[in-house]
Amino acid sequence: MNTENMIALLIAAPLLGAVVLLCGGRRLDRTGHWIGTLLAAASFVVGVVLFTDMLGRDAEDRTLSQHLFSWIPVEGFQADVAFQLDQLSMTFVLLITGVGTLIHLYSVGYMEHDERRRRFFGFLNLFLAAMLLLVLADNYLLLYVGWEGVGLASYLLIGFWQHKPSAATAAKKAFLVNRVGDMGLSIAILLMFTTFGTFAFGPVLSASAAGDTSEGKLTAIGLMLLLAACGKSAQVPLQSWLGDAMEGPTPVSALIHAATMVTAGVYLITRSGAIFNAAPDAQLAVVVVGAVTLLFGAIVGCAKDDIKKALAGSTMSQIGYMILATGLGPIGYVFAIMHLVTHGFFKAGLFLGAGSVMHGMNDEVDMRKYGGLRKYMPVTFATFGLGYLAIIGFPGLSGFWSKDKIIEAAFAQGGTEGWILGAVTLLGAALTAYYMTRVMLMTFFGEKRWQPDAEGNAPHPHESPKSMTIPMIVLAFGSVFAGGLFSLNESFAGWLEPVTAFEHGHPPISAGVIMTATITVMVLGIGLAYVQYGRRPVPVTAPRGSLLTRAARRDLLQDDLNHVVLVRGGEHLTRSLVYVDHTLVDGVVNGTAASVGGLSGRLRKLQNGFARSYAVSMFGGAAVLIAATLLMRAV
Amino acid sequence: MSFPLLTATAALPAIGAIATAAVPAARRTAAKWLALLVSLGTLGLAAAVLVRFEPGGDRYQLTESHAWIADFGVRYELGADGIGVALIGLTALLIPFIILAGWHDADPLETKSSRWRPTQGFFALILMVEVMVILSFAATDVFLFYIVFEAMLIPMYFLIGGFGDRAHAGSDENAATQRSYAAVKFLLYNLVGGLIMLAAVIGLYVVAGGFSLPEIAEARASGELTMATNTERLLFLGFFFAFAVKAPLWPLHTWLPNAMGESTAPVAVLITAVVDKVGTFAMLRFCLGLFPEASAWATPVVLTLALVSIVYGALLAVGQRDIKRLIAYASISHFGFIILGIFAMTSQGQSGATLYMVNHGLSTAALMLVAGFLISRRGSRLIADYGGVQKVAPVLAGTFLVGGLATLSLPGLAPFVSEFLVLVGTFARYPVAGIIATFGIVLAALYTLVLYQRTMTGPVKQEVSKMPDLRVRELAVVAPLIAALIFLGVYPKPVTDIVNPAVEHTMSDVQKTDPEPEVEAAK
Amino acid sequence: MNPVNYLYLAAVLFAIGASGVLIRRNAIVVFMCVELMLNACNLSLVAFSRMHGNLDGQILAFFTMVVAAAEVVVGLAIIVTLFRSRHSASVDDASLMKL
Amino acid sequence: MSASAVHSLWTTAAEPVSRIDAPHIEYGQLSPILIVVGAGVLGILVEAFVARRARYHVQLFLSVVALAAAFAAVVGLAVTGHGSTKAGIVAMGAIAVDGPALFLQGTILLAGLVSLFTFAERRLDPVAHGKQVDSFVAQAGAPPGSKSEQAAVKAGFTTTEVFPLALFAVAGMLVFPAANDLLTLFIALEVFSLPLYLLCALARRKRLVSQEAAVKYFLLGAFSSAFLLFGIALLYGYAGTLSYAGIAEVVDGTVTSIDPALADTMGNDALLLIGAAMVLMGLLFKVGAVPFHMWTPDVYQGAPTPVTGFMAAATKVAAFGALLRLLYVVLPGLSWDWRPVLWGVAIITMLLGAIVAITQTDIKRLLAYSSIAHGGFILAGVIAMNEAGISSVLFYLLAYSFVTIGAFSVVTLVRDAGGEATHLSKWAGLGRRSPLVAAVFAVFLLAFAGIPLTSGFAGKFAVFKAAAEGGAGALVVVGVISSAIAAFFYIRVIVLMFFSEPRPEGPTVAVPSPLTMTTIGVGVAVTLVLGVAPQYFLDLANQASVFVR
Repeated sequence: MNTENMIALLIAAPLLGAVVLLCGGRRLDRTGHWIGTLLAAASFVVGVVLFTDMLGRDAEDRTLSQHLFSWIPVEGFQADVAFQLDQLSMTFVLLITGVGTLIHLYSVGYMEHDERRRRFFGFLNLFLAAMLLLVLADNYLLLYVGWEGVGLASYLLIGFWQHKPSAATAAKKAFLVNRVGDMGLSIAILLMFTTFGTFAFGPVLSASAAGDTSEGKLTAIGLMLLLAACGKSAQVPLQSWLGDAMEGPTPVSALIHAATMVTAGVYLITRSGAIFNAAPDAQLAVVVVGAVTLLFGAIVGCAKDDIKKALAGSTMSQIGYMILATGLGPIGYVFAIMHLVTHGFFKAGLFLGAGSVMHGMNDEVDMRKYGGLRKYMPVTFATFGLGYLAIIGFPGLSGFWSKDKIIEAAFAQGGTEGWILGAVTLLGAALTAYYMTRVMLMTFFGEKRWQPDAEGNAPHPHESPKSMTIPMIVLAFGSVFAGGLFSLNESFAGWLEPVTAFEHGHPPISAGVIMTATITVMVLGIGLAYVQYGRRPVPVTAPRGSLLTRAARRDLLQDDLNHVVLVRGGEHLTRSLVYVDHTLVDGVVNGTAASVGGLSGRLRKLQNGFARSYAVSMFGGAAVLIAATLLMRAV
Repeated sequence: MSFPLLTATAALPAIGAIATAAVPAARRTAAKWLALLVSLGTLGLAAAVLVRFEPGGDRYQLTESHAWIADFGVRYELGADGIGVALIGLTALLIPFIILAGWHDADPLETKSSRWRPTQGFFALILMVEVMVILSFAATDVFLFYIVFEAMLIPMYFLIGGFGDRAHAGSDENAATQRSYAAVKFLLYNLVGGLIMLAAVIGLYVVAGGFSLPEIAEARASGELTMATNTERLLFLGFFFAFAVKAPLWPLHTWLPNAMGESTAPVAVLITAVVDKVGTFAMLRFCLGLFPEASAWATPVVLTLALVSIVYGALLAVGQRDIKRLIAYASISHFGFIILGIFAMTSQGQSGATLYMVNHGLSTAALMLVAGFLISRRGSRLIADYGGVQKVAPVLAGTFLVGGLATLSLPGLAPFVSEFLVLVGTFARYPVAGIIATFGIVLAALYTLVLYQRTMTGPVKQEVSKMPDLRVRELAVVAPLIAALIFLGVYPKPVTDIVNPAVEHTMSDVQKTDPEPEVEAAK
Repeated sequence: MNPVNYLYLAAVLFAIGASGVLIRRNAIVVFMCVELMLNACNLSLVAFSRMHGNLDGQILAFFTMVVAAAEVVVGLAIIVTLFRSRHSASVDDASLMKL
Repeated sequence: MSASAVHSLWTTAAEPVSRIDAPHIEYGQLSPILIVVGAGVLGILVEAFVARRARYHVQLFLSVVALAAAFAAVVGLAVTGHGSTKAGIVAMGAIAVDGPALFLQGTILLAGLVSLFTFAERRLDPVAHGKQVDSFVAQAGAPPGSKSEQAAVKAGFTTTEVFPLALFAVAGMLVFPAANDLLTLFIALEVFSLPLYLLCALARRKRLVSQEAAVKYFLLGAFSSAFLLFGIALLYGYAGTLSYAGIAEVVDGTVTSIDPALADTMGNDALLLIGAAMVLMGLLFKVGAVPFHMWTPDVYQGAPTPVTGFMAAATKVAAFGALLRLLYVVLPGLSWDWRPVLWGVAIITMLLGAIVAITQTDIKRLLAYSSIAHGGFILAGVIAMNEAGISSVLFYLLAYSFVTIGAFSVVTLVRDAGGEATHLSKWAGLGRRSPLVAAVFAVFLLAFAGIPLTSGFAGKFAVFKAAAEGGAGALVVVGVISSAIAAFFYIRVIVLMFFSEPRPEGPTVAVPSPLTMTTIGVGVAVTLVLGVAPQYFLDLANQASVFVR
């Protein structure tokens, strides 16, 4: 069959799964999870087939497209349901379906005892479908559909344990913050429509590359896209939801809030590269956001005792790297995506590891209550360790390759900007090394600090079942080798170049120096962490800590700010508005009614029952009548 | 003279209403089935209308014209354009679900005197409303429209005041007063609007000497009929006021929350999903059709009010404690969008607005009816009385969520298409307005999700722990609506095909063309 | 004598009658005041009739007298019943209905 | 008897009179009036000579036949074109037989007929001493609660005089709108007023109130007719004639021969203006226009409800007919003077009627105030000063009179121990106890409120349309506002009937005889027919919208 028509299959498989599982009812409870996993795998298989087919073609005609039907045909407005599969999309497809399948598999074990498991897999499939739609759409509006679709899926999955109020709140928060970002995306689309009369990738990008329109317009569009990216990818100032999102089941955190969905922002900016290239101001904004988040996430990650929140902070920070890279333009896109993929592997691995640990520790998440677990769960330790080495950029592992390139590119920006960015990225690397080492030490080394949980039964850490360990192992492989593979004579860059364009950056200092610098800061970070957490015992209850630490534990107070400004303010606003609506808007009407009533009451007093007063009124009336008639003649 | 299809579509429920009312008191169930069958028959006729209607054909099709009150220059003139057809379809589609959802709402609590037949009355009144609504969508004679526009109020009034929501806060006495307050408020607001419109209708007669919309529009276009600027503006205001009350547009909206809050869920749906559409529809057909210049003149103000409605309605929805009032304010916000789309004077905006009328009908119906089922189980409208429903009644919660997602116009569901079209249409001509409107998107998410979180999630409240999940009848109501929402979200083409030509006609009425994109990118 | 004076007299009588209606309480007296007003009308009618030299006014005056007589019949009947049921002919006492 | 005729007698009286040439009377065209008057006279004879047992039936038969025959006569005249082509002045200038006259006479006769049925209703009041009784006092002379009254009740007396009285009233009303000179106008006024005064006093229950109503009505009526008469005198003084045509000529200044006396009065517009104003006032009193309305609530409340219905409907018709003729035939030349004044009157009438009605607690008073408001609406049509104005007023009167009679006859049905339960609080939950009656009353209320598909709407639309065409747009706006206010209290009653729980000690709804059923039935039928398909009647009104001069 013609490969182009297979694109729809990618989405159809998981979508089918979602429909079947969510509408299927109880009778699927016992088989549902396997159906979901199989369909995810099927999607992956299709992806592989398409991939091999794509490799078979030569670079220029690797872009496939499939037009399903015309979606919203309105005068002067054309929105189609059509897909475009190029190298960029392909990369994502493989990442999403691959990691997705693994995590489905992992969840089979992880969610074994949850009576709502069928629905969980339904949601996971729904997510896959939406995410694939996001990366396969050939126009921004359809992308927007996927964009909100993944938002919905993440909402459903974060809040999966809805009986926990915290989970429900976190889910709502995630959706709302994302909506703010979506507002940006929709405004961007509106701008595109008024500027280009369309929002299909092809014409929009070509037109903006050709400079058909003013830079101001493009800057506006770019900034709006950036806002969208901030929402989805948890970048400052819309990052606050990611930490809470850890309320969701761990596989969800791994798939959605580490590997795939949160990277959608990177995809969006890379995809819209042509626009950003033509709008330097927007690019600058992107870089700034990336840099800020990079540090922000790292600092938060250093302070958290909750293993998942620590990892969440690291995710933020890593995505900060990617966003920063995309902000660098053609010298950055490729590495952004590359880091995205490697990060997908090792961060997913880390999360699964964390999940495995929690699995063994009665869902305890506080690292201060771990310790010395390496003996008890060797596989988890091994895979987690590899992921750890990868993320801190241990030479030779995936993270090393991708991150180092980004640091180079940052320096290559040139001028003070270049130095600043370089410094920031280096600092980020150091922090990464620090907080990841901290996690590692607190979890797997040191003496046991286990505490009995609420029900009072002490934890009996044990290795997780195969269905969980296998995915971890696979991902571990990915986190070890992917980076190196991609960097072999820049195979990855070559692969993406036709889509994103690629040019070599020329840093002011040689690549070797930068590499050594990277490694040194990494070592420093590890050392510091070791001194703090390796050498002396870790207190079970967190010490008060420095001001910065306390702030970092509270996400640098950014959440509190939101709370005060938005939530409190909003509540006051709505309350006062309700009051206004009742007293003012309604009051005016009721007031008129009341006043008419009062007038009536007073007037009816005139009808006092005395015939003579009636006669008076008649007499007066007659007088007035006569007077008026005469007056009319007079004037 | 071909078969008068439109008249038949309106006549069938009329006959059905009389028949239903005539069913003896004891045979309550028979009356219900009769009403349901009639409404389904009407749906069939409406489908026939949709089939017979050729999108490419004349502006008004299936026209009928008979002499009626020559002395007032009034004729019985019916004719459907794309917009009217779409809305007739919506009405005919929703009524059966409303009837089915209200199946037990009018069962007498205790057996009153044998002559008191609330059930028969309830369903007969619903059918009467259907008659009036269908006629108002089909009337091309201004006077005829006015008559049904007003006559509609009476059955509505009795539905609101006579069959209040049994789940209310406080004592029966209190509820009765609340209810009749709501009913009277509804009637007076709309009656005042209607009377002011009456003045304008008379004025129109004095100016134009007749009431046939096509003829007047024709005469205006050809320049035979010219209106003094001020006259036209006054007349426009007279008409617009009535429609703005009906729609409702801020600050004339306060009757809606009361009416929807106090009436049963199906009736609330009838109000917001069906009856109020007449207001927005009439803006599109009469305000723009009869008074193009004045419409253009009023546009800035109208847009402002629409924006206020959008934001204000959403904010108030956030602040509500009562599920149904919350939905009511949400509707106010949505009507803001519709009016925005109409007066943006772009084809995307107006197609979007028309589509919005249909989609909002479906989405509110879904949300409100499920909410009704929820309320009927717990006997309370207060959000605070719920919690953790999702655990005991997952299907109910799921459908409720889908309804909510439709209300916050999630892509993939029908309302998104229309809302986005409205935004595009507005933004193209009034960027600032477009951007302000997009805030509505965020707020919509806020009130919907807050509602869902407070009622459905969290630990299970003791009162709801025994709550049964949706029954077959209820599922039969909700499932088709959700299906429709998804279908029209993925494939709205069937509706847009019908609507587009009509919108182009309207655009030519107001002599506007869409703003051209800055760059003519290679399509 | 200038016929206009008759008119003035008529006007004065009419005013007196009217003020009587407004002032007096006793229904009978009030009614008599009305009669006075009617007679004022008669006077003016006759005066005008003379001025114009045609009889229409005088004819109308005759009719008025008849009408007045008829009114007396009806009026007295009503007032008497009222008096018999209330033992008072004051118009102010008859104020059950008000507001 | 016209003036010129008498004048000739006066001048020629010197010679010996060989023969008196009898006045020429067109009995055919006068037949409606004559039939009714004749029936009235017969009715008196019946009272005198027929045994008490039989009187009721004889009277009822006689009056029904009379009214029906009169109506037939009117129809006959109309179809033979006396309304349009053959319209003319008859009875030597005393009476005009033209479109408006015939239309209004027809309306009055029909209204009289249906309300006569309610006069004759004998099933509502509980049987007293084995005899069915109607809503009229057993013996008007007997003081309330006195021995004589009980005796009269025991003897089963009934006041069958009401039938001839009603007939006389109808006769007067027939003449009133047709009167073509001021003399006839005045006489007609008195002829229909005097019987009404009496009828008001004849309630069987609540007699004190009834008598009070009669006294008030009588005194104020007499007072106003005095004004009317003085106005007539002044007009006569101004124009030297009583005939409409003659006065009109003088007003327009198109008079043929000006003798010196006429010359110096003609110059004196004060006479004209004051006279016109006072005549207007006399008519506005009958119409119940503010500020001459104050009798209306009390009289409507106190009078026996059948009488109230009859009065409210027929009097308004007759009075507005006379007003129309006066303004359109006599004073068109003066319209610049009286139109602004009537504007004011119409506006305050509409508003005050509607506003004060809001706080009423007695259903009959409520309807009284609503009738005041409606008087204002009709005035708006009168002011239009165009043919549409005339026809719309005619149509409105037709529509309104039947709604009114219907509404009041429903009021007669709702009763408790004390007779009719007219206090609004007693009507609570009526819709639950007897849905049909409540529904019928709701129809009438909606018609009053002017909801589409009822006659009230058609009428209101016609009137406002005429007013707008006549350049009185402002009036239309005020009318719209006041109808909005009015809607409020009509709706209040509906709410009361349908949405509030019935009182345990609430009133019962008596099952009436076919008579009242007919009245109500006709009322509903006319209300709906005129609402849904008014065209035929509008055509009638249009054809009838030309006055002869």
